[in-house]
Amino acid sequence: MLAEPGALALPEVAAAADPASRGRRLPVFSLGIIGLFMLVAVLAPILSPADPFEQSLRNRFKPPVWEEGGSWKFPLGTDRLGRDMLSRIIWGSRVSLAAGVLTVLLASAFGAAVGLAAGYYGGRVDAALMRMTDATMSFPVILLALILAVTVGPSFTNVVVAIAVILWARYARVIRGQVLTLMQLDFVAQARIAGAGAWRIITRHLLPNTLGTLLVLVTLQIGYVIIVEASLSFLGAGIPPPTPAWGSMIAEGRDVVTRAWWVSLFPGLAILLVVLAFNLLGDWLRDTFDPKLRQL
Amino acid sequence: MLRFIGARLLQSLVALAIISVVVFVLARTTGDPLYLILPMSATQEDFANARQYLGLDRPYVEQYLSFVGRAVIGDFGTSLRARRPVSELIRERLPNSLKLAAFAMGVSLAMAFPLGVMAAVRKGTGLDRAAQIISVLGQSLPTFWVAILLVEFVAGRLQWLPAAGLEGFSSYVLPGFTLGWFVVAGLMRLLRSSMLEVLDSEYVKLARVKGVVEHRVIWLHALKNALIPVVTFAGIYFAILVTTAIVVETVFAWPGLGRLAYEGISSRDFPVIQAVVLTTAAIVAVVNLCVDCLYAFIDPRIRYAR
Amino acid sequence: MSRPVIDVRDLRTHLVTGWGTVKAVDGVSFTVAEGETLGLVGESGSGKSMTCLSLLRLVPRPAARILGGQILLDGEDLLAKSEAEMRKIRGRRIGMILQDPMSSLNPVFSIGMQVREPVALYHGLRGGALAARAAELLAAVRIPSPAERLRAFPHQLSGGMRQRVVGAMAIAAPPRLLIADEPTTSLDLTIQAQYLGLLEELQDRHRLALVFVTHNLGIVARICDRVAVMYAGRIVEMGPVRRLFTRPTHPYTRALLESIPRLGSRAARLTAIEGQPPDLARLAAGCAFAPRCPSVMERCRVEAPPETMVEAGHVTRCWLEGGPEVGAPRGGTPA
Amino acid sequence: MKRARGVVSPFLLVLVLIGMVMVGSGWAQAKPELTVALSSFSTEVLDPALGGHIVKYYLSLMFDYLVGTTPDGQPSRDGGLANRWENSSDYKRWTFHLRKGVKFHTGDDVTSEDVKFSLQRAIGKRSTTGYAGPLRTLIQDIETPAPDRVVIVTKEPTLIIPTYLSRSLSTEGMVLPKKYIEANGDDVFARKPVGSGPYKFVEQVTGSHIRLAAMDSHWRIGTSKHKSILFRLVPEETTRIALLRRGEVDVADVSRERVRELEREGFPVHFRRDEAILSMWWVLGPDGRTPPTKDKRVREAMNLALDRAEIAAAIFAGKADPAAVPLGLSWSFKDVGFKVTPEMAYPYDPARAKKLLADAGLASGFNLDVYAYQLPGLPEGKALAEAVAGYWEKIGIKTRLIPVDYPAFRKLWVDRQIPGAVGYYNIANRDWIGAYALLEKMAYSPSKPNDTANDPEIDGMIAQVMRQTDKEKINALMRNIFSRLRNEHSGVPVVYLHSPYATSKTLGKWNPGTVMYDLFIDQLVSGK
Repeated sequence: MLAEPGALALPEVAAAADPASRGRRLPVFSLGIIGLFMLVAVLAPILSPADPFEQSLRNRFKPPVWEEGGSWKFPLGTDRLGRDMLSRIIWGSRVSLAAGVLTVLLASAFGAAVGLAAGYYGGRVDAALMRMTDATMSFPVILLALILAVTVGPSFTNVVVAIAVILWARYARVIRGQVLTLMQLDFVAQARIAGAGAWRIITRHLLPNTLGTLLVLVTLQIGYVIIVEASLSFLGAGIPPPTPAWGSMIAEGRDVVTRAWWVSLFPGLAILLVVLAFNLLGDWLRDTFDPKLRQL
Repeated sequence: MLRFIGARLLQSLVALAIISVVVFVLARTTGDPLYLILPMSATQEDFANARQYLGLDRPYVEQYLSFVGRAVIGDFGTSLRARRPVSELIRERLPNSLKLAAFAMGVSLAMAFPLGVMAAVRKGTGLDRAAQIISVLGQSLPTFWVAILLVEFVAGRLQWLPAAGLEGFSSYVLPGFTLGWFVVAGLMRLLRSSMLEVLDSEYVKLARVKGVVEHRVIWLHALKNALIPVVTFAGIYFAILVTTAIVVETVFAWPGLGRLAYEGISSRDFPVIQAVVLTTAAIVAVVNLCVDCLYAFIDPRIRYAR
Repeated sequence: MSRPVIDVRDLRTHLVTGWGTVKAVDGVSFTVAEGETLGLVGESGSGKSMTCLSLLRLVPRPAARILGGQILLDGEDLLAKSEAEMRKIRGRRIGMILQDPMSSLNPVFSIGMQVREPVALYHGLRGGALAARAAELLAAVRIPSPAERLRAFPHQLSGGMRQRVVGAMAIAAPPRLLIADEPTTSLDLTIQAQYLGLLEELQDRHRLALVFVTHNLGIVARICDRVAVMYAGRIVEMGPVRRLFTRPTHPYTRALLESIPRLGSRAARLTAIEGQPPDLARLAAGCAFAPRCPSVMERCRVEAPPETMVEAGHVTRCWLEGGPEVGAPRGGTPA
Repeated sequence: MKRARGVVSPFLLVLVLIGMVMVGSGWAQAKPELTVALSSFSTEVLDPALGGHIVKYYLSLMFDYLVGTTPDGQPSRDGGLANRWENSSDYKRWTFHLRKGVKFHTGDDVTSEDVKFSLQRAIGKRSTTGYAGPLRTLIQDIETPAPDRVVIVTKEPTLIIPTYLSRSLSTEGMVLPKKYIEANGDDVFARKPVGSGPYKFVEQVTGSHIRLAAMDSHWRIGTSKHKSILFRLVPEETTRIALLRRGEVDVADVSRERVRELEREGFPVHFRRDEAILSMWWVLGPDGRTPPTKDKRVREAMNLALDRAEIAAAIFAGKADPAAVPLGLSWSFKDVGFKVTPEMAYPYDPARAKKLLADAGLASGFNLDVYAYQLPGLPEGKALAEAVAGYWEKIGIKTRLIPVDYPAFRKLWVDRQIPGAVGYYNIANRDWIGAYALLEKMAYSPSKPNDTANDPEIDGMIAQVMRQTDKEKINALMRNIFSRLRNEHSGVPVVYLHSPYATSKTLGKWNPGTVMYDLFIDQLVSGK
């Protein structure tokens, strides 16, 4: 459930490119799925056959259309409150993708900033920032989300903040590692000689070089965030009802896993596909961008 | 080497100090525990008595200092809900968490190593494809879903294994597997890629040139080098296992630290929340330290570089 | 001459890659007698290393496969052997020294462990005797205070020292044939000279047949008895060093020799060979050197030249027969 | 020439080992221990004085009450230590005659001194039991004229003393060992409790289980059928059901959702019928009701908008019956002779609801916050909130669902920070004195924080009941209070909940009873 944490700065193992995975062809499969889900998220109002919030208790737990008792009105069946599963999955894509992307952007922005600062200034700044990073990394994300859910009440922003607060530490460590290696290279010294200030060096020289790594990390983590959101919903601290979000939909269906299997199966498949797609894309990006990053 | 351990210990203590402040504040934001302990009919006077009795009326700074002062010597105060010393609760629950995490780690290592190495050795074959599928599946399924499916079918319907409880070895299997499942995915992928690189190296070629038998080349010459990145991540994964077992503990009714934290939060039990977070942070710090030592042990370049 | 230690006949090893099938070794034949040193020369990608690996049947799985020909070691054809039998030959009867000393030794194991491993494997020694034998081997390659060095780790030794350790392991059996794949390329000159001296000493002591792969003609002139020039997976010219350096017949050999700067002759600019090394995946018909050959003829582009005997022990693969009439090459030993 | 055949590594052996274990081990469950799996232990305390009322189901096995109760809530002479009790003519002196020969687990005799000590401790400052407050104000003195006789003197005439000290309400009536507690102190008692009940404490691992061992014989149940009882905490329902199927558990609380599935598999399911009323209410502002729910028509409209039959069938799988009276604890209706007439039942009439809203000038609806949370015994909490909000949306009320957990809602409710918002609770059903005590908290303005009615007329009636000793007059007052609550639509009663408990197929007959928070496990294990 908690997948790929970022790498630490590791001694260089000779990076003989692995020809098979460097294949030139784009990861058609993953880009296709991600594109499809982006499309579904954007066109949700048009694609969704019914209003995801509209309840009709009479139609609760209707099976999917191909099962006996199913109907085309609810192609993928209905949930406990008789809401159409297909519409909720379509609208859910908007929520889950937004949660994934937002969290990861927030985390990578803050993490990269800390990483760049720590790597560039080094010394006490680096030590202080790194201790903060260590502290955050050992703080359990689930507990933080629970505490936030209990104090301020579960909400979309809470979930994003809670996960981002823990995730940034991983970015900080990876980016710092990269910056340390970049610092040894001559072009940073060159820039200093040319009189560039810290801000210019960081933004013009260091940041562009870490963008590749950031992009890899970002894609790998989006899937992971969606998974963590699902676990939070299970504990009652995820994105709150009635908002359709895949994670909470699975959690809602957990008690009727035998009777109404479709309530948690379809959102689960949706999560599986998206996370699979992002992980494969992340792998491909990593292999093309920077094989040494293989450790991610 | 000792200087290196000393520095790391100091760093961990600083991190723990930061966490103690953060968790002290966060715990108090969860609300007022008395609403749960005092019955509906409690008057303001009852609230005042209880607050004074439990020491919650003292200023925050004083509460923090007494919390940290006693925490250092292992006394985390008394649980507001269970009215028992928190250290006693931790002593009851921590071994269960560690045992489960260790078992899960064992299971995942036992699965990740052979699969990871063979996927690298037999790159591009069916085994490699299967290993990659397992690896991505591992990271795409929410843990609680895997847990519930296992309980419902393996324990409930097939009745192969106990669904919950802590009796013998067999009650470790399902929770351990659920918890370890995503670690298998992560470690296998990592081991495969690092093995691929090591197998391309000159010293592996030289070993073969020397006529060393193939499985010794793979499981000794190559593997020990491929271990380096894996050991680092094993540390991180173990820390994750301990700190996020809540979901597995909930489904498998496993009385671990995660469950204690969950109960602590829902009943606004500050001392318990503080104690659990500090304990898990300490475990993470210790595990990372062991990993670094193991790391130095495996890679002599590190051992003499410090 | 008694039977050669190694007799390679029409060896063909092809490589299946993403960009088509590469004829890395396309019909190579040569022999090396006991105590004799054959130089294998050619630009990178000419098939030198792949030829050596083929001798040990250690071509990279699953891309490369040895398609045909024979490799006779003391009369036994290695291509017919099973993998288990082949493993008994590697190291015991054919030793090899790789190019980059920095990565030839396993960084996480001590020198002792890595040296003791082949000795235990070949001679079945244990404990004290094993340690003693390992120390003797290091001494044989003139490594000071060998006992202490055994406890050290690779990253604590200099490049030269490490290459000596690899050399010690290579002669642990000692083997019948020793293959040295550009062992001195990454060493600086003084260490290089010492290492070559050491190799010659080992060769004499153990009557080794030696295949020395290099692109440095200077080294060839110094230690090789015969030399084979490889281009695009084939031997285009082979013969005694003295003869090839004075009367090269193949245009490629002559071009290689002319591209070496001579002391004392500042006149001519160095003639570089035009064009690019051939793409082994898409070799045109005819002679592979044709596109870059200064004296190319119509026939060269159409038909691949056979191997012709210029003189006893000196063969070439070129339609110009007895060598072009163009001005004789300037003799003299390279720097 | 293929490469070396497959490489068998040591690790594969471990995998085989795990496989083997998967096949073994479904060993039969030894019967001497009765195992009860529950979804939550709530306060999980062992000391009755510390919020023990919620965990009576295991405390009642370790301790005896001064006054016993039958499973359906009536006082009983052979369920408690007092086998006879009578009151003085002015209803201010209550004399209890204690049973002879009853011993604590430590062997000490149970005497009137213990009863006095226990009662004083239950109403002391440290106690957080359910009804310590009213008893503290009522009890003037406790006399112990003889080792087997206790007299409780009250400041005012009252009828409630026997019931307040009985098993039907909270834990004030539990008799604790004076010598043991005074010798070892409260903390030791809280960890290793001693009582005089049929089972003695063995061990507790918080968050996991509590194990009790049977005494050789006990006056309440004779020699027990089971040597020990194990209460196991199993939060996830799927796991509880799996344990039941594997025979590892004899009793398990299950959700209404899965009752049909279990009954089909032949597991006997026992119900505690009408165990609780699911009642919703509008949170009051600092000085009473706030518009728009200040207008009686709006309150009625919101009641008419709900299809209670559909909710009972859909949300509670048919294991619930529509309710008509807000805070209407039905077990007390018989005692006070209150009959729920058909007209009282709210019909499902969204059209009339819309008309009422229009009459109240709210044709375009209004904004309403509905708080959503789970509760022990109400896993369907959030689903209910969503369903009810859905119904109100249909009559034009713009609802906003605010998910919190119960403690957070209770703080907002009691501090009156969210006037007009809707909350709910599955209020445990109880007899008339218990109902009176509940109304005295949730429908009585002077009791300030928990009030939900703010109705002066009801306040007057409740005050009278307190001082009334004529049962008939009390009944009339109670009937009027219920009618008033219904006519004023001072809350939204939804359904009466039936809580199912599934048991293993081999378990004997068992009536989980209808007493608040108690499962009467002693009936199940009784040797009589």
